[in-house]
Amino acid sequence: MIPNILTLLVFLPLLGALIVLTIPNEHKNVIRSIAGITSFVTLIISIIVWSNFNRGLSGMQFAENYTWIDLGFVSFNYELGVDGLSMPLLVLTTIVTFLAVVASVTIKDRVKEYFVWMLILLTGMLGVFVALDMFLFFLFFELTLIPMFFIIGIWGGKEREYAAFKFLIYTGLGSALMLIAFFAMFYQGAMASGQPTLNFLALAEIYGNPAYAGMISNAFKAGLFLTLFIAFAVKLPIFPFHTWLPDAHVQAPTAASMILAGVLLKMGAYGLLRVGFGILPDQAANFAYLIAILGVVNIIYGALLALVQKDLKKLVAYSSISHMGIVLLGAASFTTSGMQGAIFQLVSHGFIAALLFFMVGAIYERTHTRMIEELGGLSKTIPILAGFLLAAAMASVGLPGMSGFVSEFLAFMGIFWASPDVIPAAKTIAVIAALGIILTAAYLLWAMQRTTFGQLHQSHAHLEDARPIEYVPMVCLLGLIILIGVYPAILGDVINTTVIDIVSKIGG
Amino acid sequence: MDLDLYLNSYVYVIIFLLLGIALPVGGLTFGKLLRPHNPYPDKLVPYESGILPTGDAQVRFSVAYYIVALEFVIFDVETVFLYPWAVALDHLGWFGINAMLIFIVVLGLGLAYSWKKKVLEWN
Amino acid sequence: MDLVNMIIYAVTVLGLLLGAVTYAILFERKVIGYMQVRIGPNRHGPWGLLQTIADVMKLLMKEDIIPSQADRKIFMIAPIIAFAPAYMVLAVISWSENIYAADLNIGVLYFIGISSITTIGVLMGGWSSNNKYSLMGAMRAVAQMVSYEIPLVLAIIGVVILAGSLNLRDIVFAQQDLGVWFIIPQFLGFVIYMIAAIAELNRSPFDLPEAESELVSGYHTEYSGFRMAFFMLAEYVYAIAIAALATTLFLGGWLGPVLPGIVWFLLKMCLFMFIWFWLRATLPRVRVDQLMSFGWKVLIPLALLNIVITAVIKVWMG
Amino acid sequence: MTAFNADWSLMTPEIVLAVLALTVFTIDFTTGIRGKKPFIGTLSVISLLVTIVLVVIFNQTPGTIGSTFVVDPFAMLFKIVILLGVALVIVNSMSYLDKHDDMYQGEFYSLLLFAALGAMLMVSSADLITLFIGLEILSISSYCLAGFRKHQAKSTEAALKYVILGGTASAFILYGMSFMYGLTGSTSLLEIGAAMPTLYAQYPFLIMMSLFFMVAGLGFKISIVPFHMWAPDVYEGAPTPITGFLTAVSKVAGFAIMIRILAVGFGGIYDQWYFVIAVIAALTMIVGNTVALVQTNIKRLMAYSGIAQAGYLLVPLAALLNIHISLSMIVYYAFAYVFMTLGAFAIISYVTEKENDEEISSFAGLYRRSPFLAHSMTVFLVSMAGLPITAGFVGKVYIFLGVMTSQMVWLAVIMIVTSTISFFYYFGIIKQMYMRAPKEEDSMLKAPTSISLIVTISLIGTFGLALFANMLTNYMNGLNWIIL
Amino acid sequence: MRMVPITLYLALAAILFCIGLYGVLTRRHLVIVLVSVELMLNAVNINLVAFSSIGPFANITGQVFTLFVITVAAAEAAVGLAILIALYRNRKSIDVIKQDLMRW
Repeated sequence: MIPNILTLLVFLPLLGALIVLTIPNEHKNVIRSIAGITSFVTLIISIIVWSNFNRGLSGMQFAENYTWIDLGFVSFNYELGVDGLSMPLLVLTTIVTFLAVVASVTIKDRVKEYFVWMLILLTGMLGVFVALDMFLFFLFFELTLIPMFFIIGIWGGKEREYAAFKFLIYTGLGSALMLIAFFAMFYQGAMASGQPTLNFLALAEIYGNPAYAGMISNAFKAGLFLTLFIAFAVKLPIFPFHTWLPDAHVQAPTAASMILAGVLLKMGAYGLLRVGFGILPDQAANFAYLIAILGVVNIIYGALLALVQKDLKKLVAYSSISHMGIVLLGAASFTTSGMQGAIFQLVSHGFIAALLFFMVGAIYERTHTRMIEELGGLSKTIPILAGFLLAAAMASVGLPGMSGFVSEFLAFMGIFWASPDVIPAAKTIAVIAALGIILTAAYLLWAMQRTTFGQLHQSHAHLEDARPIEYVPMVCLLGLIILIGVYPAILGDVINTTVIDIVSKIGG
Repeated sequence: MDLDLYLNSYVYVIIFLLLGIALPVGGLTFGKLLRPHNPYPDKLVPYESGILPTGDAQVRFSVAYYIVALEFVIFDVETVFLYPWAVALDHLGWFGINAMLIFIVVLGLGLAYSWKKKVLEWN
Repeated sequence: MDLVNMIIYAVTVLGLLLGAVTYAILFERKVIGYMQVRIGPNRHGPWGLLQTIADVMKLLMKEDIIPSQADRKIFMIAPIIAFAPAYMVLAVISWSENIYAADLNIGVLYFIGISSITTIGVLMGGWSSNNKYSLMGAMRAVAQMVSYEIPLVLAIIGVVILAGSLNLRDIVFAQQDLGVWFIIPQFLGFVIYMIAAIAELNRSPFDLPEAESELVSGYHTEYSGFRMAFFMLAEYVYAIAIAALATTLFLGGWLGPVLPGIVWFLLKMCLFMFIWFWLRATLPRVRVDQLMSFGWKVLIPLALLNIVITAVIKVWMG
Repeated sequence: MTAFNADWSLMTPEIVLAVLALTVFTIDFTTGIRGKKPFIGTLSVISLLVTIVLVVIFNQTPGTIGSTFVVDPFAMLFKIVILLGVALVIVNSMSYLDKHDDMYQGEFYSLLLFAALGAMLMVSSADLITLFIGLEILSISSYCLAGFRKHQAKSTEAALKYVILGGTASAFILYGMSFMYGLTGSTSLLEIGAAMPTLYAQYPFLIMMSLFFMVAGLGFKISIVPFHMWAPDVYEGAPTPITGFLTAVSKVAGFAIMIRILAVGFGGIYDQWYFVIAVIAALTMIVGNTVALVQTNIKRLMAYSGIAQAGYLLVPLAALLNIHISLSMIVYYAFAYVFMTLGAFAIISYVTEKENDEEISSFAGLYRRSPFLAHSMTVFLVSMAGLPITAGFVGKVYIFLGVMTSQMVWLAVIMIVTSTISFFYYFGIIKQMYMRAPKEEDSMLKAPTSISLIVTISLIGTFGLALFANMLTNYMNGLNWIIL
Repeated sequence: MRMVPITLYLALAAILFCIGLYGVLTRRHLVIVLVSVELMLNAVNINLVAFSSIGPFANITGQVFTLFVITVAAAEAAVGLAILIALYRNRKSIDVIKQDLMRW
């Protein structure tokens, strides 16, 4: 094993970014290949980590721990580690990013800058998933803002600046809340235990230790959890904090949309699970009902809005909101299967949304329109692209044999069998949520019906079908979707131990 | 006792002040009884060598005046430091000399500077 | 009871002062007359002794004209502001060992501080007249007075160092103790003081502000009658005050053999007055640029040098 | 008399700087008043560097000169910040002065050196008189510098506003000080501090009033709300490097004495006033950040940003923390602040001069015209916004952590929400640089060496302070900051 | 002789200070504004001197302070006037209201 492999993983893209910086602007292909190689190597490393990951352990693996900034009363540490929760997301990140980099061949303008930001973004995202110190986590979390701002703002659509600023401010405010919650948590933890620490695991122990329960009131914990929940809800995004998402997704360039939907949203979910559920499981259980309801609202609300969208990309964006509801639902159930479903959904949606956005991007590149009514009959001119689009939509709907089915199934099962102590009307919720899934099927199928089939638009008669390079993301993503769909254990055995660990904390 | 003397001295000052004001006021009031009072416009015209004055007299002056005023303000205030120092020199000894030498050198530099900037030249 | 005595003293000083000014003017005219081989005033009274009194009477009965364009209030109070300080500074002069009024421990500072107010009176008079000559005269007067105030003040510091006090009486006593008048150890200071004092007083050869060949009558061109008289009075009172100060600082005040202190004091003052009249009769007027640069470039550096030398010697000697 | 046998070597850096400043001044006027004098600029920078070294050498061991002049780590660190800041300002000014023949070069540099001297004196003083003298040396030099482009109406107007309000502020400070003196019979902060608790019990009203006057006056100097109204005007009118000087150096120095007065003089009655400071800090952050949103002039924008930053710097003072921890935060942020602000100002002064336009739009398309400047500016702006991985981020999180542990959550919330709002205007500049086309195509900017030098130093500072923050924080941990 | 109570001096200083502040805030002529600032500083001087001679802890320090205040006031006035002249040359006016090149 390579020592400090996580550090290598996180900072390799940054190194790549530095190398890209030294290359003159003109050598666009060199820049592209370096970026591609960097992200590919990162992917390989993440797979090495994945394969060396000990499935039987619930704790942190590949841990690294150094003191970074010693402030006297507390220190900001450089602490990394992965467990079953972060492991799949880590790999998801590297895969989606690599594919996004590949998909970025369409970027023709200011290539160097673009890839520099892309690689910095990758570092930020990876950092979020491996950081165990609150400060470090926050640092990486914030670090993702800047590249995304640039990518949306420079290479985005017509309303790119507006979207970029909206993204920046919304998620910035979210992070602000997060920081408040983090430090309040730190302070109370330090007061109670006498050990000032910013480490997630140490804090989880302090907050879970009944000896300190007297010092840490339930009301405080409840407030803390709600703050954290709102903070991550912005990123996730949860109704009513979601309004930045459609703008950002629609305006972002294809690759950025892939990453946004594929990874950035997962950071919110990850944070919620890692901090909210990980440190304050009892509060999570207390609020499970609320979370579940919000999850249902997300599903239905996202689906309803998706139903009325005329813009295909917006439709996909709203479908993301809808699908994130499933994550909430699964997590809120506090059953092993529900939690598994949530994590499955994170990964699965990461791939599906990435594929969907890629397809929409690829079609837009050819037809120069995203309006559903202006598209139509694409299967006649570009059958392959249309086929993949359809496949992605099917995956999104939750067709059996694809990853979406597995995750939705697990999540619904979880919520259905949720303990009535945790969620009183679990079955009703499950039923309503299931209705949402029907809505999902409705809008996606309807949209597909109008785009891939139907009347071919005159100007779209002669379009170029998939280019070789485009097969890479398409095939990889679809392959992964199907792989998880038919062989869920590949994911399941990584996450199981951790999931059981989380769920057991509240005795569920 | 000391304080009495001290305050008495200032009573003197006030008496002198009042007298200094009373004399001109009194003189002028008394003079009113004696002097004629017969103004007419031509008499009240400002004197300008016998011809009618042109323009307002309260014009702006050459900037040199301002600069002299500024220089004066600075130097005059610097002397404020020299007086207490001069009185206390007995107690200060060489320390005082050194301190004031520094002060005077800086002051002298300032003077040299304004000299060089031709502030001290009159047009 | 005290207060009555004080007032009596002050009134006496004022009366004597007016008399002194009256005859100082006559003295000046006579001195200059003889120097120019003229007789000077000789019609009123024997030897012209009533000449000035006649002048004052005349001025008293002259019409008081306030120009229509003048700034009335300022125009009216300007002479008062010019006169009062010149008279006030006399409060601290100790005429002899026993004849003195205010025994201020900051006498020198008081003198310098109050006497500068005269400048403001001059400026107010010149400005409020709304006359070009007046204004020019006032500006010149002010520029000159402020420029020479610095060497004047700096020159006195030498004396203060030697005496170790700002009290005018203590300064005289210090000269008594030292056994020598400060004019000897402070000769450089004395010279600077004399030159600066003449310029302060706007007296010849530094009488540019009222150079009659250029500016009619300077800042009080528009003044007539008794108001003008007060400007004149202020000038002479100020001259007397400066002479008194010089006497105290450099010539040992009332010190002197045989004769009573006050006589010595007055004699020394008369000497200064005489020197000023003498200079007026002999020296031509300097040019304005010479005047300014002389003050700043020669007198101030010299005065600073004088301070340094004096201080070093004083500390050296213990 | 302690002044006679005091250990004057403690003052070596100040004395040396004074001598060097006077030397620079003398060389300047003996070589003729006008003309370009790059060597004087170089000499000034060298003087400052020499002084920094001397500060490091001579201020290591704490000591006092007759309880008026103290040398302690607090003073030392602030001196280093100040001197570093002034050195950067001078380097920045060198290229600025090159383009403006109407400015006297030598005077400019010597005034800056005197200002640095005043600031040094100020942060080392433990006596109201010394403190006031230092403050005024700094202020008066600043007034002159603000109006240095005397043929430009804006510059003189700025200077005049500065003089009048600065003078008023001085009067406020002095009025407060006069009561402190009157009630304690001493101008020594140490003695005032010792007497404070009993004094407060006797005359609570007078003490609070004098505190109010001092805070108001010092608040003027460091432009905290509601005493900030002068700042934007002055900053806009002043020559750009001087704007940098005022926002960075002058403000940091003002902070230092405010802290000294509050901590040493009024430390005993901390409970009585911390809340006022907290409210002021909150207002400062809110007003600074929100009004900055509507600015179109880059210098005004930076002025409001500076006001907001002053609010952040004020926060640790208001938080009920151990004074040593508060000071660590303030010093850390001061370092970060100086680097990022002066780096930004170097670029601002260069770009606005080139464009002859101080609107934000003059930055349009900078990425194409000078990638280096655009990227560096981005770093500085990001740092000011408090985003990773910059010194501003670490500093802000540090302060934030502190204020959270003091349980003034409302203040923390205001701090972080307003800094999120600040993204709007900081990224607005970034938007201009990267997302807007330059006014004329192919108008490449070639930054002169001096600008590149400052920018590089500031970049190193901004990143270095973040990545190797430990070097500074380890030093600061357990320091005995202030001689109490 | 009876002493003048210190409160009277303080009241005088306070009044002067307020007059000065009022002048700074309301007067339009810049010279008067500068003079008002000086007035405020002089109020401080009165305070200091009063405390120095009849304050609860009377000592000489206050007078020393006063000297410094006077000096600084002079320097400030000098700089202020110099700037005023420069401004007048640029704008041909020293009216506060007209100094409005910069507004927020």
